[in-house]
Amino acid sequence: MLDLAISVGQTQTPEAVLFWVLAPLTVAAALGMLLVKKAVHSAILMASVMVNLAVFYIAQDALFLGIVQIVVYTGAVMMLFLFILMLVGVDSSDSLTETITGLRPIAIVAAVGFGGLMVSLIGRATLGRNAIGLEAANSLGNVQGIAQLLFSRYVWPFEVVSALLITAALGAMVLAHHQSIQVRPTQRQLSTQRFRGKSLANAAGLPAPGVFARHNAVDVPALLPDGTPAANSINATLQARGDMLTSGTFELGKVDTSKGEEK
Amino acid sequence: MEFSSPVLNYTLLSPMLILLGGAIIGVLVEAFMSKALRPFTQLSVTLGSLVLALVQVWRIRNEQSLSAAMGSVVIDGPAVLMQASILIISLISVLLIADAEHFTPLAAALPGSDEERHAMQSGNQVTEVYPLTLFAVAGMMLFPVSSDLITLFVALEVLSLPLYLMAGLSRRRRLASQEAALKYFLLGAFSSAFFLFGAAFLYGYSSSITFTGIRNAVVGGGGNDVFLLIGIAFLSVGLLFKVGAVPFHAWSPDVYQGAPTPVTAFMAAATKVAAFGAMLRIYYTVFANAQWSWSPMLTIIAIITMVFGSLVAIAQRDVKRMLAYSSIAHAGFLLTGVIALNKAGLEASLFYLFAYGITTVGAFAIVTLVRDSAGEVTDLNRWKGLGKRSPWVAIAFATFLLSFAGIPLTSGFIGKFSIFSAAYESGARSVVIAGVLSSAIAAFFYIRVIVLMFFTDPVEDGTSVEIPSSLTSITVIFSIIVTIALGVFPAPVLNFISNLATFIR
Amino acid sequence: MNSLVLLMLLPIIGSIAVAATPKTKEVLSKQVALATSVIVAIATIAMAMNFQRDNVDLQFVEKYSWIPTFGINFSVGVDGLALVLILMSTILAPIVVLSGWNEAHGGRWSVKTFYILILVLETMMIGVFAATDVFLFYVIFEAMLIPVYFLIGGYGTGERSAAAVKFLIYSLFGGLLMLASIIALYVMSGAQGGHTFDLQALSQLEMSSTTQNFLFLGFFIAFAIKAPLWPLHTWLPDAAASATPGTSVLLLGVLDKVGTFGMIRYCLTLFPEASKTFTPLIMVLAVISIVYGAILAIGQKDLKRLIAFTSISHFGFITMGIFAMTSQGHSGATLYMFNHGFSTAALFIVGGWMIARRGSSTIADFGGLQRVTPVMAWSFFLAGMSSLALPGLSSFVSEFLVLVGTFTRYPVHAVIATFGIVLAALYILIPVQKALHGPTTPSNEGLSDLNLREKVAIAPVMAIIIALGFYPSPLLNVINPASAHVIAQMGFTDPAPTNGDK
Amino acid sequence: MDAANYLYLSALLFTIGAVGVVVRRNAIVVFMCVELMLNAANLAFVTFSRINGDLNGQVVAFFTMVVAACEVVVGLAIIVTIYRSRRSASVDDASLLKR
Amino acid sequence: MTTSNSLVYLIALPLLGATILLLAGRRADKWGHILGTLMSASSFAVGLYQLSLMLGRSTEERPVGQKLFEWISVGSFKVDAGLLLDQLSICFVLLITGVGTLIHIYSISYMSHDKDRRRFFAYLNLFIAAMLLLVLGDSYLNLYVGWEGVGLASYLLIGFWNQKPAYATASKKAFVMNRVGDMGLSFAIMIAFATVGTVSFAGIKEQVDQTSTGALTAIGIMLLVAAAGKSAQFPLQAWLGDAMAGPTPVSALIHAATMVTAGVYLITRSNFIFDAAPTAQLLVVIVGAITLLFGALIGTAKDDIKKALAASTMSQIGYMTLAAGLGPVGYAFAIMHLLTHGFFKAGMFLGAGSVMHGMNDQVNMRKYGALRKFMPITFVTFGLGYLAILGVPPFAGFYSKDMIIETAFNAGGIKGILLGSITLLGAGITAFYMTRVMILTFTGTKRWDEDAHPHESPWLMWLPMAILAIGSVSSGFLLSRGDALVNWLHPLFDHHEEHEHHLLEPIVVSGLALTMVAIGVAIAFFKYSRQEVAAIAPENVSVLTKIARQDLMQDRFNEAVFMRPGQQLTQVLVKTDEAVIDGTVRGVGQLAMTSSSLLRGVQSGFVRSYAALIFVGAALLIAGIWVVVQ
Repeated sequence: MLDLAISVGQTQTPEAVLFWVLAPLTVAAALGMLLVKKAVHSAILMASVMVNLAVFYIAQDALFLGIVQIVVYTGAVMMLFLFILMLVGVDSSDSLTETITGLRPIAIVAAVGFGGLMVSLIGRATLGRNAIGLEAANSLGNVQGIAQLLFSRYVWPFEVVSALLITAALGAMVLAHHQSIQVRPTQRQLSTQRFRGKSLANAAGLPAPGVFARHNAVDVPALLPDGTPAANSINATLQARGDMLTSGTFELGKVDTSKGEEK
Repeated sequence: MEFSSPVLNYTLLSPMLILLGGAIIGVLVEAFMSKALRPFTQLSVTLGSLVLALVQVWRIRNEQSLSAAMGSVVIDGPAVLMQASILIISLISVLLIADAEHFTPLAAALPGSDEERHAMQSGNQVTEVYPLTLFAVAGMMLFPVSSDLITLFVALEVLSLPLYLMAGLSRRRRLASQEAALKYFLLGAFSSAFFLFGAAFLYGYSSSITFTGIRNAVVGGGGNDVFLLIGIAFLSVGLLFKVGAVPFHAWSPDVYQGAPTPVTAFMAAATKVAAFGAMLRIYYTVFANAQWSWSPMLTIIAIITMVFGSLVAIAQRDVKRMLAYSSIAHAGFLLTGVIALNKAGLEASLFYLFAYGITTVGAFAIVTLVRDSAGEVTDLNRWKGLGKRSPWVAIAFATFLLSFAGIPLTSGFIGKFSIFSAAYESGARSVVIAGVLSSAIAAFFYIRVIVLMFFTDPVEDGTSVEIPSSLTSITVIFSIIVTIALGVFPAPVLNFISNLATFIR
Repeated sequence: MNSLVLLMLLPIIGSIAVAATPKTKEVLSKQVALATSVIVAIATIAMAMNFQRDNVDLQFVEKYSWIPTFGINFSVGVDGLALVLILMSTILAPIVVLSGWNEAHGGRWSVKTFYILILVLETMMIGVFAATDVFLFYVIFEAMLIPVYFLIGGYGTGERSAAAVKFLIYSLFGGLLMLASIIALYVMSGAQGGHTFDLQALSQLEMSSTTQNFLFLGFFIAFAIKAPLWPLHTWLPDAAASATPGTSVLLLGVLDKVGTFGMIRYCLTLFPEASKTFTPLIMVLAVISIVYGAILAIGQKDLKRLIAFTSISHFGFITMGIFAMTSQGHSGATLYMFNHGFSTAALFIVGGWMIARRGSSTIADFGGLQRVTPVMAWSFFLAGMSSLALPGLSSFVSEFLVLVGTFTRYPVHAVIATFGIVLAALYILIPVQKALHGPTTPSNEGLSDLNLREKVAIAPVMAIIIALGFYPSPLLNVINPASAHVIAQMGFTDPAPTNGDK
Repeated sequence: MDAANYLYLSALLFTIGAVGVVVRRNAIVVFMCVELMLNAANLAFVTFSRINGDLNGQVVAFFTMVVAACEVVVGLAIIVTIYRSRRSASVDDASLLKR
Repeated sequence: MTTSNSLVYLIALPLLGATILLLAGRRADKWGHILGTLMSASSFAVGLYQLSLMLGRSTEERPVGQKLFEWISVGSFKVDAGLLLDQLSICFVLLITGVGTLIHIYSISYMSHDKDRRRFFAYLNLFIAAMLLLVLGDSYLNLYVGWEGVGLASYLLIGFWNQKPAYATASKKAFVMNRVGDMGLSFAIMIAFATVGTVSFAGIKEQVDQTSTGALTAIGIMLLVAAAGKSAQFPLQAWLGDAMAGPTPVSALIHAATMVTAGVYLITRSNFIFDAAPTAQLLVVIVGAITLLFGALIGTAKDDIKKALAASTMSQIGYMTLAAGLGPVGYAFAIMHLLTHGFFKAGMFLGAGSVMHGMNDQVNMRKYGALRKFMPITFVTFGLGYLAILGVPPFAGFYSKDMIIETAFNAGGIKGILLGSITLLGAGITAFYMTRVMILTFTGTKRWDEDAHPHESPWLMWLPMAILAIGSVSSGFLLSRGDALVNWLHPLFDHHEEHEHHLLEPIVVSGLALTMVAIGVAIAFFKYSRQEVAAIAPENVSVLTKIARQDLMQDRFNEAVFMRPGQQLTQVLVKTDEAVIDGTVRGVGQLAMTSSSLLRGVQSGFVRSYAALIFVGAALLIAGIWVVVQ
């Protein structure tokens, strides 16, 4: 057993209490991340894990990190997650049934093996030296100590990280930024265009899908007064994808009931 | 505590600084320059930075320093060699990247949308790839010269992030390209988590995050080695992931296939140099005295990697995937250089990395040339009769394949020979034998492609070979020359490497 | 001109010249190639004249530093053994060019390419026998595969690409095993006084018998694949059946000799103890090859496959002679290599003409050629007689020497091998009867006899076959000292006459 | 209070994170699990920092956070791009490239 | 030993002829036959010249040698291309060149209608050269060259009309069976070199005393195998009957007078070995005895005139072999019978050729009959040969065959009686079948085919027949007069056991022999002359006859024991090579392909399974550490 009890007095018992209260909560929250269906719930649980960790950091004399963990990590990074989740659809939920054959047993076996072995190994580890504690290192203050290292010893990686930040920004731009390649016509122009066209048939707007048909799904074309389908009532994308139904089956009086709802 | 202001040796850091500077100029160009001027400017800036950095590397070739950046960077012979290799490989890769045909004009546009079509017609280019490339190169340059865990980790990310992005920028088959980016990114992050976790345990073991400190702890002993072992294992996972060793290889075929071919070339060649460079440094200096612990692990992984890569490549139907598996197999061969743990092994690995990198870029350069109306044709069945249609391209590709297969008079052979003999010298015979056998398996699929190109009649399906642009030609011709020259007269390069290949600690 | 390096350069220069000829002027390419190969042949003969027969040391030695980092030199030199084989190669080359004047036309690529490949191959053929640096040898050994591969796959017939691949994979596999052994040798040399690949120096290495056995196997398997020894032979029939006759000549006549040459030059020299250990096994394999190859030759329906199987039988003889470790066996084996080159060349060349005229290589498709094309038929017959080692023709001397030499030490092996001569009669006479004799079938009626070019091409082969049958001394005088040297180095002496132990 | 307890916790969280990557399908959740693993590593660093009595570990953890933030930006950008193309954030749907 | 520089011309002249004729091609069609004949004749002249020189020297100095050049020299294996002409070889030289020249002359006319006559003469010259090399070589290896050379010539000549598949097959059969014998010769040479260290006659002879009987026996047996192959002796006799496919002059020269007797030459030449190896010698006798009867029996049943004569040849050579196996006392008689047989059998073959010439190449004796009147010269010369072979005094056969019978009886003990009886019986059967031939061919009724117009042959053909007939009449007398041949050859043989005990007085033997002959003739006469001969061979004959007609099942035996299993083995091996050996190789390739396809499955395309792979990999590493730490 690793003999690493920090013998620096007062904080000991309170820390143990803190640990034994929060650690199970942390693990539970982490496990919860795996088990909940909705992504947004996972995110909340993740945030709680992070907050708990921040507490642990502070408890371990890493005051600066604890604050950063909450402010930057939980506050900013997790919010980014949530933000994206909203974008993708906050209601989106996973089915928890596994579709890849054999993956779940493998994952469970690996997890139990990995976790178990890790715990067992840590239990066996000895360092051959005593745990020191951060009193000395933090003597001038935790923030000062870190700053000292950060701006002298680790100035090079610190500088290089800036490259990382630029990369991230650049990357986000590349993937998300829409350059306006063509000028979008304004409402006014569109309107003018409608009335100046060859025909006034569409001047009043296009028919909605499903009008006069026996079915009003978006992929069922509207029927014109003469009963023929109106192709332009369907979204161009659907047409392009070939998802438009032939409206024949939905024409008045020609419904093939045997087909039912089937597309 | 007094704050002592940091001292950086800018001369030694200059190659990296030049690249980072070039990248930032590139970003500024992106921001302020008109679209029409960007491609040329970006290319010039990129090539200029690379050349300048290379010159700078040449100038510091005899320098040795442990304290170039407050102990974060070590500059020594191998460092120079690795940086030079990376720069040369990057240079010829950038020449490929310069062909706008490979990149989507607008990454944000939906695949197949009007917007994308318009963007294509407008002749737009994502010139952002240039600064991204420079960032990646800078990261790669830093990776093998890092001398503490922080720098190592930061360098790892600096080289990875741009690559994740670049993988998703393919012009054709956008969905596949985006998928490649996603897979690369997720798995990369996953593996870097392992890497970091391992670093934590090394720190726990040695109470230091510098290589020197860890090395001293390894040499000095004290306590038991559980933390060290865990640290080595997880750190290795991260490194082995980057080099594409089994079972951490799974990303590479998919990413190689999905990414734009110039990016594939770049990452296949340069990343390998960087990752192996770092591995060599770490295993040769930091963990050298714990050889008993990692040597068996690496041996098994090396054997599995070579055999798996060679074997699976046989059944591939896509050129890029096949080259990906070939690269996995080569990762196995390169691991033997790490296992060797002697000077010969280091020299051999450095030679192998350079030779393999150049050949790889050359091979992918050829892949970019075979096209039909919808872009590159990577289906091997449509490479049939290439030798008839455009003999020179086919001959060039065959030369690269023969080099991969390790046929004498190509650089691949000298590489294989030197790396295997180094491994044998260190007593790792099982690896050598496995290497030899899997070379035989590997030869099978290289030859299959040659058969396809030369001995099968062409199918008229619109596949044609683009007349290479002058930039691509430079890449191909340079690669051919290096591949042959290193096979026939490797002595100068070997000597050069031999003089420099000593790690300082 | 006594420089092997210059000799190696000549064909390369020739190939560049061929490359420089315009694509449309095929005849010019051929002429350049022919002229080059003739010049090389003459130069080789001139060199051979300057060879000191009684000197067992390497001669015409040249040494240039190549890759000093690994102690690799570009060093060449010949002893009697190598000289004879180089001589054979360079004499065969013009014959192949001349006899196969039109065989490049059915190929995938231009005629020009064919001759470039042939000439490049010629350089390598000289180099592989002349190399005295193990690394150099290996490099050429492997690099040779490439031109041959393209010659088979590009200009052959039938399943040519499959056959070419089979050939290449087999050879590469063997080559890689050899590479492993070479690496081990290299490493050991480093441990015992400096990295080197010098054959002489490597033969002085000290190693445990286990190591020696393994390394020996690495080399031997590579050579056994090359000189197809049962059961590693299955690539040969396919390759020979698919290659053009000229390519087959170079493949069986020269390239496969590298295998048997390597056994002597490398297996015996580098691993004398292991060679002794494995001799019983190898002798058995050799005998099996002899009988097996012969029986399978009898069973073949395709002319080219048949010739290939006869070669397997012949290579069995050569291997047997080498490992019998008697001067007769050894000299016989070496002489056999030379003679087999020409007798197989004759068979393939004439067989190739027959096939080209008839448009089929199935033996049963021929018939009665003696009546229609007497000169061609006679040439084939004579080649066949040489193959079955008729006394008075060159192969007899070598085959008999091998048998006699083997008998003195391995009587049982020799006796079984001798049954091969009966089988040889069958495998030659059956195709002779089917193809040359019997009634002339209508489809063979219109075949034309050899033209002047073809006669000129085959004449020297026939002349050599007959002349060396009666007067092999010029060659034997060159071979004997080298063979005796090897035998002595191995620590063997010829068994003295036993007088039946009376 | 034994500092090793934090290590156990770290190992558990790391394991849970790794399992999450394997079993969850939503790309964002998968990525969050990666973040969980990074956090676990950070916890280990902080703990070791305390055990070792020097602040280097905390500096590493700090760097990790920065790097993780950058990674998140890039990663989420990629995920969003994929989502826009496919209208799905499930990693299983992105399986064009295989075998 | 005396040396001579002119021996080589004996061989060189016909060889030159062959070379010119073969290389010149059609250009030589007009004069080829003349050149060929001239070459053979001049070789004969050289032979005569050598004989005259030899006669002029003392007994000890009669053998002459000529070293041409060093042929093979490797280590202690040294063989010179050397020639040796001694009392024994000169007999053969003269027989070969003499009879050879006659047959050349005969062939000029016989082959005049064949457009390939030039080629025929080339082959004949080649044969003469090879045969001369065989008898002149001074070592076994030189002999071997000639030995295979005559085999080649024989092959070429048997298959001269190889457009007929059967003929081509016959030539191949002859060559292959000869090769079996040659293999024996190879063995003999190998054993000789391994045990004695040399392969020259002189060298081995010198060391016979120091060599163990076992080794010598082995050499002897192997030589016997060789002799059996070349001389169509049991059990390698089957090819001779088929060899009659060749043009008749060939049958006369090669398959009667010269080449087939090479086995006898070999045994005689190797007398020093056989004398020291009684077991081998005994085997020689046994082989001779069996073949003697074997051939005779076959002869009784053959309707094909040439095959009947071939069977007779086989049987007569059996006599010679038997004689040669009897040791020093028999060698000379073997040679004598060989020479006389050379005359009369060649003469009879030429006669048969003459008959065929007149009968549209009909060979079936049942289609002959009453030819005496139409071909008087042929009848006479053939008849003289007939009388000679029967051993009727004073014709040649009487002298030579009686000597053999006598010597056989004198072999002593049961062996002597047995051998004597066999030879006697053989003489009787010979008389029977030869009489049958005579009767069927020349007497009785015409049973010709309708288009047959028998006529006497031109002079170029009958002249050689006549000369040979003279030989048939006189040679026996000349050779045995004052034991001329025996004394001539005497110095060559070792006579240390000259204790002749006569079991039967010579005159008794002669009487017995003549009685047997008379019986044979009588039976034949009654069977064929008194009864009508069917033009088509009757089918309702005894089993024995049937068997005899099928050459005593020899082909059936070879077919069942060697050919069929051999063919099956070949087929099986071809399939095995394809399926098993190559199959294994292909299987390895297939295995790689299959495992490749299987392993591809790992790459499922799902990023989660890739992550699982990494995770499992890491877990395994941890497990490894755990094991190490334990």
